[in-house]
Amino acid sequence: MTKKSDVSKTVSRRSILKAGAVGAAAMSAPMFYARNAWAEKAIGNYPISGDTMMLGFNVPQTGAYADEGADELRAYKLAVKHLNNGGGMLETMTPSKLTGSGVLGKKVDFVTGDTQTNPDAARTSARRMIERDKVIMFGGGSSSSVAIAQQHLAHDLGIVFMAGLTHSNDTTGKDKRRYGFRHFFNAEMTGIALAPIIAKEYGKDRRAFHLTADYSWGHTQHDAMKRATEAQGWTTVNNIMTPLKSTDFSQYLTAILNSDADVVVLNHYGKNMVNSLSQAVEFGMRELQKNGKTMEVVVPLFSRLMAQGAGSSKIQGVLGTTNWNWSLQDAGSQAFVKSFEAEYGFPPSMAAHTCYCQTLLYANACEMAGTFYPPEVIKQLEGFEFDGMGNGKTLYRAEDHQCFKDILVVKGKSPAEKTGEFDLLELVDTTPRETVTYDHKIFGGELGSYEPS
Amino acid sequence: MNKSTSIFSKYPIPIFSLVVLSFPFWFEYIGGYPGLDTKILIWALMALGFDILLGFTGYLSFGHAIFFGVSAYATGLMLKHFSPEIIPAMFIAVIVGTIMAFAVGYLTMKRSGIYFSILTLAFGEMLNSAALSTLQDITGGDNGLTIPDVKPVLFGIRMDGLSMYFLAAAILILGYYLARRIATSPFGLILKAIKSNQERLEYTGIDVQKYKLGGFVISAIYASIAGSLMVIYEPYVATEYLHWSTSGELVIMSVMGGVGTLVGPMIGAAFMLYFENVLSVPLGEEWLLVLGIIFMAIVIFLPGGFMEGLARIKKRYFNKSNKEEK
Amino acid sequence: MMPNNKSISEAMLDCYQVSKNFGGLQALSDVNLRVKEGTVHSLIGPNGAGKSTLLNVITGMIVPTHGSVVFDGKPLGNVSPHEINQLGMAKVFQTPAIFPEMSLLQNVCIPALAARDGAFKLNMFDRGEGDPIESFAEETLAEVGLQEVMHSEARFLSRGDKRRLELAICIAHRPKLLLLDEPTAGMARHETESTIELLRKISKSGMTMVIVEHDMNVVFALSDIISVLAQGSIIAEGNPDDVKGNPKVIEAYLGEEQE
Amino acid sequence: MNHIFLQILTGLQISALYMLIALGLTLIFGTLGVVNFAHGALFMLGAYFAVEISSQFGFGVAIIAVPILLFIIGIIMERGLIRFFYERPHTDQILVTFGLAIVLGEVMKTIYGANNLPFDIPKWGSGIVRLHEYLPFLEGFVAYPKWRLILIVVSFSTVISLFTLLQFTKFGLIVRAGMRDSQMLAFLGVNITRRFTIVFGIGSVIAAIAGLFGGPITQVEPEVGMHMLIPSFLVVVIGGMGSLPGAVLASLILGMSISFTAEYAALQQIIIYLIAVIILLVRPRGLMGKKGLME
Repeated sequence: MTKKSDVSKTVSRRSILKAGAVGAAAMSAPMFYARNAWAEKAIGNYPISGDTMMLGFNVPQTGAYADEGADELRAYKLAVKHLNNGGGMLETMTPSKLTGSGVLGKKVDFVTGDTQTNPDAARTSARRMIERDKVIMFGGGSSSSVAIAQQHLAHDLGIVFMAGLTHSNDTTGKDKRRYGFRHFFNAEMTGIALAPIIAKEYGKDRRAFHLTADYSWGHTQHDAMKRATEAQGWTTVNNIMTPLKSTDFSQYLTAILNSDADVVVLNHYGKNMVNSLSQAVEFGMRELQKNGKTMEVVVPLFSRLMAQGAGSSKIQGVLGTTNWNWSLQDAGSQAFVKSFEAEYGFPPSMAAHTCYCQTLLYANACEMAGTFYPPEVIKQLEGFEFDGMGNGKTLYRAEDHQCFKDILVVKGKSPAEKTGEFDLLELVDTTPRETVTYDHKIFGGELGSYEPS
Repeated sequence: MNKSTSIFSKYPIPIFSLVVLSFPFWFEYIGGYPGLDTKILIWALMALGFDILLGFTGYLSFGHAIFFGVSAYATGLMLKHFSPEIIPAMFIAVIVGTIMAFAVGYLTMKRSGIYFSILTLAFGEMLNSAALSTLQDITGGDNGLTIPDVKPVLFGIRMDGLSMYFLAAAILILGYYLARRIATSPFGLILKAIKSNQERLEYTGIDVQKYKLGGFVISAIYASIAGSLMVIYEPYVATEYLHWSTSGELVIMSVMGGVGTLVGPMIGAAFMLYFENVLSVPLGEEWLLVLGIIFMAIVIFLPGGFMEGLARIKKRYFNKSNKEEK
Repeated sequence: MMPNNKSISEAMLDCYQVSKNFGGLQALSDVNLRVKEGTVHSLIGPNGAGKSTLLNVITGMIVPTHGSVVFDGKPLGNVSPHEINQLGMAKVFQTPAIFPEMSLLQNVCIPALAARDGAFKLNMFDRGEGDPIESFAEETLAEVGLQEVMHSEARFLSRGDKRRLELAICIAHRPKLLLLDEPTAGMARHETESTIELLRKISKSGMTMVIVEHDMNVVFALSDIISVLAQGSIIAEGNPDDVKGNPKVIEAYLGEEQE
Repeated sequence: MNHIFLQILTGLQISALYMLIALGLTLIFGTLGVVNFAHGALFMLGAYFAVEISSQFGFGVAIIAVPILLFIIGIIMERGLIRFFYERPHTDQILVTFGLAIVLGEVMKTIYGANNLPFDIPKWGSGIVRLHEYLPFLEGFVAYPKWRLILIVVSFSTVISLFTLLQFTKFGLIVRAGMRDSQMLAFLGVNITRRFTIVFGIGSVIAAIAGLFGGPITQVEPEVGMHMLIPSFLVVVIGGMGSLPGAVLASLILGMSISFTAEYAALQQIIIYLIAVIILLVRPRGLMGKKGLME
């Protein structure tokens, strides 16, 4: 950075700096910007000065989701590498304007931050990326509250936020924002995809007992599963909200034993899920006979990292949904897995996959818009339909910024079936995109304006 | 305090004001960024108030987040449902925080030592659970209280960036001035006597219970103002504001900086946030480990925190020069 | 039954049929103690006689099983320590109770404030420095001879000086009644003597004192009246000479020695 | 009948783990006067060692090796860090051990990652026990995990052993005397320091037992120590700082209240804090606390 701009930055800070940068950019590249009338307005860190495009990867590096965060970061680094040098899904993604030599002629670079799985810490970290490191887009995270907190900040500051792993309906429902995008699926889709399959496997006359993590994601997941299974003819016996910080679920499991339920639905994620699933198995809930049927355990949201934490002896035969799994055979997934394995020596998680895709999708939208101007990039992403990134043909719905794609229903493999440390999930069925597409109006919420006030 | 004749002890308020007001202009040269400076001031304000409780009376509260959080929610709800004008929001928030302080203080201040700490922790955790679960229709649960498209204003002036910074700075400087007044007042003297020998104080004709409650409430008012400023700075309320770890962080800041010195806890707050958000970046995943080690080292070798460190440095270098002068 | 009004007006402190039972152990039984205004009244007796218990009953630390305590015409009972203090009673503890981390001046300012401003005053923005209370505190320190070191921290004082400081803390109230629990315990000879001088000076100013003491030199040098406690009861009372010759007293002490 | 019986069993089982951790915490506090916030971290270390050793050599070896390892670690901790804090304020003790807990947790995270390590229950302890076959008053089919029953037995045996050790041995006599007045004992020429070090080791051994038998239940991850610390610390405070019977009683109260409020989410989340508040407001020093300690 030149000395002059340093001084101006110090004295005037954000607003004046922006104006100055617009002027400087207009002088240095009149041809390019003159073509676009909208370029006159500075939003967030647009226009970019210099020849690098800075991305911010805000992932949990400490706390309960640190391993997922680490995997997300690996994927991000890989995505940056591919954007600059080609490779990976760049070869399979359609339609794609990505060149494999940067984005809009700029080299892609990145900064990282720690969300600590804490919305407040995540926002402070995101601010650093935005204010100091001048990122044009940021993303990541491994929980919905963190994603929602960040996408509100993103909208306020005019920086596009490409959410990482977040499964709550709220992210693209009542808390959706114009500047926030989600590639990951959500609780509603899980319900729609999973209910018919568990009804087929376990019968239509089942009595379900839910244990639900007492936070927003848990509530939306419970709600979705309840509606979807009841539509299949199941009865919901009871639901217990379990505190987010629980480690021992025995008191709730005892309540289930005391009831006449014959299916347990665990609306838990992360360590909650590992604990509740392990303990449910320990309480004999997969062998007991109730109402003349064998008791079953259902885990709506499955992830390979969680399965690893629980151990395959616990997860064998348990049904659930997942966004993506490394064993998928389509070209996009294979390209990603191959380059990930070549880089790190083991296959990526679904959190890594969604973060990788999000980065590419954003970069591609910039190429398609021909500018980094956020409102134009957002318009390109809205309603964008693509293929070749796993999960088949996928649509970024314009109304709520939610991706719609085929949903994978998986089953845990038994210790005997698995072929390696990471081979834990078996694909049972794929629910087509059309089936899981729901009306965006059911959750309410407002996207807000294209230009932050 | 100490009898040193440094410039700071001669002109504490002007020098403090100078540092605070110039802070955003040099902060960027040490890796800081806009926004973090404001956050540092807000935490410093809370740490300053906390020192009136911990530093003066010696009561270690693990529930100070209550006042920060409750006031943050009150401010958030006011901004969202009433008006983006911050005066009524702050006013209501501080009132709510103060009422809360009287209630919690009245019940917990009857106990001392660890029993007091645990009682405050218990109240804090109950409120946090309520915000997360029972009251989530009001608080937004773990998603936090989102306040979309509300831009807080003070008399029509939008509070963001530098204007927000200077609002926080003005309040902090006033807060520091008042804290110093309290420290040197008869009231402050009696608060310090509580830490020194509570039994003697009771047999000296002082209604210790009332003074303790007074100190607790004053300290809580600082936290309430800080909580309110936090939401004005960023119109969003995280449930973490009510979590015991917020109180815990406050304790760590105070101890790192130097309990009972007023300036120390503020330095501690600045250091913590600077470390967490700037120094942590190159350290990556290990930053918390490094912070833990630094924290342990300070407790072991510098029980008086940074302020003791400064005093030792001063002693080593300035005493020498004093001798030479003599 | 309450003592008649006439006796109240004469006595600064009146303990009427005070009994205290600690889980079966009778520490005090039917103790009647009357301390007249302006006198130095000593409580003596062998170990375990109940002197400290009686003192604690007077200061409200212990609630008696039976009986009542009337101080300056007001019955005490279920009154908190600071209220008793505000009524005009101060106590010097057996082990010096001071504010160790504070300067001597501050140590004395606190009771002076309590005397001036009452048990609680929200004077958090008042100037501490330059308050007239400081010169008052300084005078009080001068009375006990600690004026010169008034800016140093109390914890660095010698044991004897800590006692003097505590005395200064107690008299800074200008209390009506000063209770002293073994004021010379653990002191060297010359310290004891100067303490006697000091107490004599204070008593001359008209302050009523109750002293619990082992050292008979101190007791006989200061007391106007001595009450002798043994096994929870007062067995003798009178001026020093009366008590000296009382066979009951000798028996009580000898009885202790034989054990 | 079944319903209440199962709730009681669950309550017992929840209190069993709290009891084990709280016991070590209160023992160390009662004897050494140190508030050890790193006690949860000792539990976590115990659980990690248990996973590692039992996956290599079997659970049997772990039962022997983990307590020995933790005993050594406890002694190192006491000699290397804690003893310098005997004379420091309790606040400093809390803070330094809290710092240590963070450091130990982060070290384990660096080595093993933040994700759970699967801890498989050994064959002899897995499966369920059909209680209705043994207890005639139960109707129909009532089963409970074997491991949880083992945990209850282990926990109560540990409590009884500790009481026996303190009540009926010379070592215990000295330690108990030391709990009352350590200066006097030092004056009498008893080497109380060495015995106190051993007490710290014993506290760590109890944490190891908790890790061995509680690890499969709480899962093994870096934050588990912190998660267990707060409720265990509440147990200690409710029971009265430094009181062993108090800790046992308090953990039973908490365990039962958690079990019986399972279906009332709003109450369940705050129940332990609510009980803490009520007990501390009624009884200033907890159920069996002594005056003057930690005030």
